[in-house]
Amino acid sequence: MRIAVLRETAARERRVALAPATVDRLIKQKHQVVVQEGAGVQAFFPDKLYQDSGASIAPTVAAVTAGADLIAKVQPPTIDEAAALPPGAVLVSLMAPHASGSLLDALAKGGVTALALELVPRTTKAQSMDILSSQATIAGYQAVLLGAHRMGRLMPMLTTAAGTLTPAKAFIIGAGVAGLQAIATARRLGAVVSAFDVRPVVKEQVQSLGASFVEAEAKAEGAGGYAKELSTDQQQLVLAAIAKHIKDMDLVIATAAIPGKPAPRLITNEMVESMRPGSVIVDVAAETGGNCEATVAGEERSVGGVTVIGPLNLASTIPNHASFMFSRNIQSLLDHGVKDGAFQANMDDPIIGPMCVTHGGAVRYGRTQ
Amino acid sequence: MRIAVLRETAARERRVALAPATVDRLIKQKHQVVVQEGAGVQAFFPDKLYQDSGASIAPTVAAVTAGADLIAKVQPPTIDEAAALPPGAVLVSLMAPHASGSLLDALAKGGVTALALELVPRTTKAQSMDILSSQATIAGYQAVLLGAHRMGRLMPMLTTAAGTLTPAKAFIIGAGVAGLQAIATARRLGAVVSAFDVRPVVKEQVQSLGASFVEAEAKAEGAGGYAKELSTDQQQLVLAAIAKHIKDMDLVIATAAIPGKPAPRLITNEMVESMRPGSVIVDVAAETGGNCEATVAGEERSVGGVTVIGPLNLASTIPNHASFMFSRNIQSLLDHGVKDGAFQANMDDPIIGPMCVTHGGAVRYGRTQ
Amino acid sequence: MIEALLGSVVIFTLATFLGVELINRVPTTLHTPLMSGANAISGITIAGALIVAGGGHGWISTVIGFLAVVFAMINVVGGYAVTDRMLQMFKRKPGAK
Amino acid sequence: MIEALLGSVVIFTLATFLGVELINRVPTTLHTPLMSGANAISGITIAGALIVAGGGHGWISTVIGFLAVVFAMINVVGGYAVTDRMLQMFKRKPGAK
Amino acid sequence: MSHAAVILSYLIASVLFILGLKWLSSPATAVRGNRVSGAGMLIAIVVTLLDQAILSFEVIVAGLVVGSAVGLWMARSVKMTAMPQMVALLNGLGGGASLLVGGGEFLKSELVNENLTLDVSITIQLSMLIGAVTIAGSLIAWAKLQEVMTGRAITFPGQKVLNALLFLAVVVLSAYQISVPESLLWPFYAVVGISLLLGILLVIPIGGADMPVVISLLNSYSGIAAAMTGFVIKNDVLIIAGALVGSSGIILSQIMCKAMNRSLANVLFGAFGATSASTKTAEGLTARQTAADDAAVQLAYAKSVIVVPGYGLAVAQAQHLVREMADLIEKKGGEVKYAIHPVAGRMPGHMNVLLAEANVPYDKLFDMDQINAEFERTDVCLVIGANDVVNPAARTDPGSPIYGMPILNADKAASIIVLKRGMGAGFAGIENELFFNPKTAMLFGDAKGSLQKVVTELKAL
Amino acid sequence: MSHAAVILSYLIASVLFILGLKWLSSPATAVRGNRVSGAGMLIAIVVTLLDQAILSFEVIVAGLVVGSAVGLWMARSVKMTAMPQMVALLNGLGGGASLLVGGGEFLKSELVNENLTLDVSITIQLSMLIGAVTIAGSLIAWAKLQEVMTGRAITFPGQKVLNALLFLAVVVLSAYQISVPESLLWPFYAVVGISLLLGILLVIPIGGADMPVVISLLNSYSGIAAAMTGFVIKNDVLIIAGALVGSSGIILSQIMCKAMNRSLANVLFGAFGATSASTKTAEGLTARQTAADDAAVQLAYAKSVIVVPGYGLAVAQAQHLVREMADLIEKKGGEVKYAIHPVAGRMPGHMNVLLAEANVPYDKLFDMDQINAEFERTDVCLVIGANDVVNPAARTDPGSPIYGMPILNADKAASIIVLKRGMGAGFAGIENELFFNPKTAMLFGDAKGSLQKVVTELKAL
Ligand SMILES: NC(=O)c1ccc[n+]([C@@H]2O[C@H](COP(=O)([O-])OP(=O)(O)OC[C@H]3O[C@@H](n4cnc5c(N)ncnc54)[C@H](OP(=O)(O)O)[C@@H]3O)[C@@H](O)[C@H]2O)c1
Ligand SMILES: NC(=O)c1ccc[n+]([C@@H]2O[C@H](COP(=O)([O-])OP(=O)(O)OC[C@H]3O[C@@H](n4cnc5c(N)ncnc54)[C@H](OP(=O)(O)O)[C@@H]3O)[C@@H](O)[C@H]2O)c1
Ligand SMILES: NC(=O)c1ccc[n+]([C@@H]2O[C@H](COP(=O)([O-])OP(=O)(O)OC[C@H]3O[C@@H](n4cnc5c(N)ncnc54)[C@H](O)[C@@H]3O)[C@@H](O)[C@H]2O)c1
Ligand SMILES: NC(=O)c1ccc[n+]([C@@H]2O[C@H](COP(=O)([O-])OP(=O)(O)OC[C@H]3O[C@@H](n4cnc5c(N)ncnc54)[C@H](O)[C@@H]3O)[C@@H](O)[C@H]2O)c1
Repeated sequence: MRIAVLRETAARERRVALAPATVDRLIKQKHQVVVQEGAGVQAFFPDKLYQDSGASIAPTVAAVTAGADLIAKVQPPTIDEAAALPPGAVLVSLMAPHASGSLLDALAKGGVTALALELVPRTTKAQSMDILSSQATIAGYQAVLLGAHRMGRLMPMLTTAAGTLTPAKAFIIGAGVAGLQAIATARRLGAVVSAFDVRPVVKEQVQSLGASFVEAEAKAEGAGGYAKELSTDQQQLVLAAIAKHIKDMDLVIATAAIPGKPAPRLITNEMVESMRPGSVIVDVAAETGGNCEATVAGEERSVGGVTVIGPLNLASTIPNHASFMFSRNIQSLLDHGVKDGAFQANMDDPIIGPMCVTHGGAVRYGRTQ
Repeated sequence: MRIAVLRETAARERRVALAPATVDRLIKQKHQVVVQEGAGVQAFFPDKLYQDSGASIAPTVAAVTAGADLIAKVQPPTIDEAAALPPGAVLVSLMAPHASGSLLDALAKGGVTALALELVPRTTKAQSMDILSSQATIAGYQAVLLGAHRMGRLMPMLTTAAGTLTPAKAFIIGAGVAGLQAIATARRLGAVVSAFDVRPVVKEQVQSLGASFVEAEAKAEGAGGYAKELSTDQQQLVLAAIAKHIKDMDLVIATAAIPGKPAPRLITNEMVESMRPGSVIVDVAAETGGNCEATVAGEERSVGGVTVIGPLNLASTIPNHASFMFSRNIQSLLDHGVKDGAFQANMDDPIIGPMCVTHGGAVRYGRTQ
Repeated sequence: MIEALLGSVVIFTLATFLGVELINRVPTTLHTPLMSGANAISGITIAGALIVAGGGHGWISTVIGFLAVVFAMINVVGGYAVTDRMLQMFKRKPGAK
Repeated sequence: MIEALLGSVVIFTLATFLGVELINRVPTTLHTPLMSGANAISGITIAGALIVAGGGHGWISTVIGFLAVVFAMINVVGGYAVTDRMLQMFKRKPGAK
Repeated sequence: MSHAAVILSYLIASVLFILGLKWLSSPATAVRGNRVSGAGMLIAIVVTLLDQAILSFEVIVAGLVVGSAVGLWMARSVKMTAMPQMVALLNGLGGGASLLVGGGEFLKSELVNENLTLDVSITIQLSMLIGAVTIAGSLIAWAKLQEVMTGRAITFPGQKVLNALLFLAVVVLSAYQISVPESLLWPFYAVVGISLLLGILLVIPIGGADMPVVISLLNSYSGIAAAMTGFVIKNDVLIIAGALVGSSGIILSQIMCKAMNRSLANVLFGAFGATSASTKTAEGLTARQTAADDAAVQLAYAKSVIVVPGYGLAVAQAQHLVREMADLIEKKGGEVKYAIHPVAGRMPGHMNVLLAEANVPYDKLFDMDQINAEFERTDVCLVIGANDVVNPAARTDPGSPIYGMPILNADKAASIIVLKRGMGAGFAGIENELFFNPKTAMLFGDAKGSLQKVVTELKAL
Repeated sequence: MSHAAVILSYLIASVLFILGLKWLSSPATAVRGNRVSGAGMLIAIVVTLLDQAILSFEVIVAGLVVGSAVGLWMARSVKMTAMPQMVALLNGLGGGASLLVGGGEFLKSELVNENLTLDVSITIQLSMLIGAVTIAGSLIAWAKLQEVMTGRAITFPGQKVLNALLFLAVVVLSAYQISVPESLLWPFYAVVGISLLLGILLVIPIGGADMPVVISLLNSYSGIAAAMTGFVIKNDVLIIAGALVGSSGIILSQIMCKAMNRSLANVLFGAFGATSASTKTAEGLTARQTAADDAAVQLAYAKSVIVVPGYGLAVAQAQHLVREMADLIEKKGGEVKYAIHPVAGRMPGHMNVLLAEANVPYDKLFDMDQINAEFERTDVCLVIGANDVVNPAARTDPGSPIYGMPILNADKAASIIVLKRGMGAGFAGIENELFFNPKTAMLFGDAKGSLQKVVTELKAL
């Protein structure tokens, strides 16, 4: 099988779909790998490393994709790129399928079998291919570092000759994969950590990381371990609980999300204003609209002394490890899907089926959900 | 006593000399405090807090300093500001005395008694006034956060479904106050930490923080617990030891310094090139020339994939806590020096004497050292 | 006569207390070996059995005595041997300090 | 005669072992009270003293006996009382679980 | 041999028994203890042979040879797993010997028309009663363990009343026999018969799993029987050794009960409607339970230990104790590694966060690929609050939701100890056959409490 | 009272002594233990009075009354700090009683011209010898502790040889007296005299600080003397109680030596050029030393504990053990706080980093201003590897380099325990008078090792 790795062109994207270690493994499995020139440079994988692993380097998209059986990418391809893919090839990348109607049409038209990585089922078996988890891990970690670095104060308690610095209070909203990692990171740095989520199972998980759980009388457990949207009553309860708690916080990491929906609004402007100057809100949900009313995606604002950061593509700011994990996820997907030297796009497969958004010239997304 | 607090005008300076908590205490001790408008805003102390503590707010430098007995500042005043100070007043601030000849002349001419905070003796008794220690504490902490945030990888070890991320290796050069704090912070974040210093007593201190000590056959213990410059032979030994060790490092925090001298050069360009792409060097010594040959003060560069950061005034990037500690240091200095409602500029005092750079119309700096 | 008995009672009492004190805290793994070892000791009836068997008070006594000796001896020899076997697993590791 | 002695020797041996086993691990704070309590027990010589004193074998014996009783009795009464006083510090705290 | 020398030799034998018992109760000295006590026994036997007015040696030698041969053969041939029933059998024989000695002395007195003193009469009756109960009870215990008869508790209405009546009968008959010296033989036979029956009845209502406690108790009885024999033949070594075994046996029974979290009374009588100590599942599989001190001994003597942490360790927040335990094992010469499964816990790197908090050095952490081959060579795998990540169903059961997920090969270790609160399922909500593996022992309880106990025991070893 | 009843009563008294001794060795049961043993003594006395052919009661009653009154008065009036010498005195009297009983029996036999059996002769000699050594030795111990004579070791050349010769003389004289029944009285007096001298000579070369061990050993002797008396008058309760005290006393002496990290031999003979257990400084001040188990008892029974961590804790990397220790104290009902001095350690916040690693909750950390007023109300202040930050010289000595630095008021606590490796100075390089405070006890050793021991002891309590 000929596998192509494209260079990312989207703004802020520093990751690469396959790391040299994975390439190495694929070559050992008798695949061919072609990597676009400089594809890994921003993730600190120079071309040399790919060459050492046995990949060949090609300068242009066309040169890379020519004759490729499988194309690996991080971000969705542009329509142009999509149109250039060889018919019958398999494309593996993020796809933002709910917002990419024309891209899907283009792929379908080109006869490409496209697997959207964000649609990987959240089952135990598929965990090793779960790009959402791996990238959220990095995002949760980096969100805390970012917030800590921007705060007016230190995180840990320090008793010094120049007075005692009290520990920072960190509050994590939404304790999914990113939120839990944020809890762990903030605890490592010495903050007093509390967290909130609407799924009741999360409480024990939060406590298992040594943080306290903020209670609200609201529960919203949806399907597949995900949350669902809150009813208006419950939303009121949640907002009241957060408002009461957030006043006193120095660092807020907001990660609440509902798959396929805009992020729930959980921090109002009033709440932001109730906080002390110098505190920081890192809204990891900025990409899907933000948990905080004051968030502007991609920007860092000061609202009455409170720094509100709406980072985009946080995982990409730790490009090396993010790519390493991304690449390992794809590697597991290939281990699962490749038989007899070719990728089997079996629509009945419980993992591949749901991920496949275009196949056999048709758009499947929307039909299979 | 009338105490004036000026707003800082230097670039990047976000600290303020006195925090509201200290003002509060001074007012209780029957002093008057005048604060320049917006002096604390960047350190997240709005004017309102000062007013609540009983200070009055004045708009201009002239209005603030008029009739002041003591003027507190973080950075050295400009020559203009210096000229405007009331004769006989006491100025307490950083002074960079070795580089501020004309400023000192101006202050002496104006009859100002100037205390240079960087000259505080490093004795046990003076520890509570030691601004070098308090600000170095913050710098050491922030250097690690900065480096971690810029690194291509995570700090801690993580075993995940997408592979095992190995822990980052952090190397701290110079284990003074900032270096020790950097060790502690990097350890908190889960890095494997090693450190190097030329003073032999430091080894035990490094190990007491759970880090390992890199040995070189060089010793350079100077007076007062400070290091001194290395002989050429020793310099060779040190460079060899660092070169051998640094290749494999992901994060280097360089804090080596010798008081009044340019920072020792400990990381050559070759060493930087020997490091992996994605690693980071944070050169805390950038202000005094940098420990690293590749450092450009105030900039962040990429040298063959290695990010070399030469931050300036790191403490000021955590302005709230930095100001809090700075302020507590000055408070202790006043507790020590104020008797009967006035600051006693007693040149025989073991703490005040050495700090005093101008007094009675004359420049003392250089004469007393 | 009663005093001789009382002397024995004193000894019995002291030995009983001693038995209680000797066994303080035994890891579960040792329960069976210890039980077995104690059982071997209780085979001390062999002393009584020998006297009965060797007393030469007629064949009934001798038969009974013979049986008693056999029983007690199985208890003693079997008990010690079996305990020793069980205890083979408590050989110290070489690396221990 | 020798057998009576040997009977006593058996008892002595058992009691000696029992003494060894009884004292296992004593916190330092209890060393003095324990020593004192044991000392009070060794005042059991009082029994011997009483017999000597009350034997009525002439005045020398009686005087010696009297002294022996006084000595032993001081040892006994003083020993118990002083031990009890020392032990007053081992009252449990109320908060303990 | 002079009588004084005999008494002294017996005293030496007694001292050896004392030391033997003492040393037997600690793993480090147990081997020596058993041998020392054996030496004591040898002395006692030799002295007895030399001393007593022993007339016919042939019978005695025959008895000694036969007994030794049979005993040795039994000890050699028994399987390690059949040890408890073996001890039961040996113990029964010891009781039988006491019965025979008591009976023999009685018959001898009848034959030579000797008038027994009161104390000898009483102790003869006691040694017979206790000896008979011991042999009968021990044989039942053996039968239950050997599965010759059902291991379940056998109860019937009025059982306790019957036992009480039988006991009363023995007492009355004995008293009659003692008070009427020129009595007939039938009360003698009756006492023996009823005592045997009593032994049977006392043991049948106790479940098979509790047999070790019963054997220990019967062992204590046989000690007392020996002591009674000592009263009969006025022999100190019998009294001392018998009393030692009598009291230490009871203490040991209590310790055993405590290890099972039950009282002795509950074991002996509670079984009128009792449960066994092992946990049964729907399919009738049985998970073997263990206690902290046992786990500690296993860990202390293991050369290699792999710890498999899971979500339960995080819930219990017992990370610091794990570290402490590992340090102790290493001080004792064992090697401890941690096997981190990629999805252990509830977030990526959950176990790393936890173990970093306890300062476990990174070089002791191994991920699945690095360590999976090592389980086979590992003495003990200690699974702490992990479940799905060691579930063999992932390898073997295509119907399972985790089928195909690579797991840690905990089941390949020589033995496995699992710390959990109960038989609760993990994240995937499925049963785990590892817990029913014959090599696996479950240590139930909150992981923090269990580890605390293990650590305390490790320190005491 | 029938003889059987007497023997039984004595047996009961013996059992009470056994239980008493057992209970005395644990803090929780010690009070009960002492009382139970007292009850045993009462029974023994009453029975003796009722039983024996006691002819003249007047003398006995007078003796009992005088002895009780004096004993009670002594017990009441003695100061708590003078307890060891009090025990020495009482012990000496006990030894004296044995000497008198032995001597009395001997003289009686002379008077009534009774022929003593060999065993009685031997035991009479033994009870006299041991009794005399006990009384003389105890009185010397008392004098040393009471500072009636110097507490220092008194040695002279040939001391050991002299002792050996004297001992030989006693043996020879005793043997002569036993073998020649119609002997004169002078060997009798010589034996007593030499024995007394021996008692004195054995104790004077031992330093005052080691006296408790000596007393415990002499106590063991007086037990053996009592047992010998028991052989003389053929009384089991004397033998049993005496033997119990004899052996437990030796064990206790050994335990005491172990707590001082020395061997018994070293205490008894090493003192020929020995040091005392306390550490002396240049100015002759003495730092009191303590052992881990003692510290543990103090901590276990404290209602409030303040831990003062310092640089030494970081060097020892013992932070996890501190946390564990605190948890144990809290489980026992005490309250633990941490007092963090602003410059403890070697960098700002050093202690915070350390304690955060061990997960000590922030709300237990107090800075100097918050906690300084609380030391006065604190039972135990535990200083771990801190020095300068608790040095009272900062308050009192204007010449000191740290004069004027605010310090933690550790010296205000009711008692202070300091964990250090030795008498090393801190960063400032100056001596610390806190270590010589009479309320302070030093627990020497690496902080990690010391804390480990304290934790182990706390768990056992
Ligand atoms: N790592 C990730 O990123 C991630 C994310 C989401 C889900 N998951 C899933 O989580 C699972 C992780 O497996 P695992 O083996 O770590 O955990 P697990 O399968 O969830 O099992 C945890 C076990 O710990 C026991 N337990 C709970 N609290 C305890 C306590 N206080 N003391 C002692 N035992 C306790 C429970 O049994 P008792 O109730 O009987 O005590 C339970 O069976 C996998 O199925 C994985 O797919 C992982
Ligand atoms: N915090 C800061 O920013 C800073 C910076 C520089 C200097 N200082 C100075 O450092 C000092 C801090 O005071 P401190 O009380 O924390 O420490 P300290 O005065 O330096 O005393 C530490 C003590 O710990 C003992 N020790 C060392 N290793 C040990 C071990 N392994 N186990 C047990 N004990 C051990 C040493 O005594 P032994 O040798 O007898 O064991 C020593 O006396 C102050 O003088 C302060 O001015 C502080
Ligand atoms: N089965 C597996 O092996 C597996 C693999 C990966 C993830 N998961 C699980 O999937 C779940 C989702 O994880 P995710 O990180 O992708 O979630 P996500 O990114 O969709 O959401 C983040 C968190 O926000 C929470 N949230 C939603 N609305 C909220 C509101 N109004 N207020 C507060 N919190 C709100 C959610 O409950 C969730 O915890 C988790 O339980 C995770 O453990 C399972
Ligand atoms: N007495 C007190 O109470 C007190 C108060 C504050 C600081 N101090 C001490 O003062 C000392 C100086 O601290 P600082 O942080 O201000 O020092 P600094 O900023 O002057 O130097 C930082 C470190 O760089 C090291 N260094 C110098 N040349 C080096 C070389 N060639 N290679 C490697 N390392 C080199 C120095 O040894 C020092 O540890 C420390 O020992 C500190 O503990 C003492």
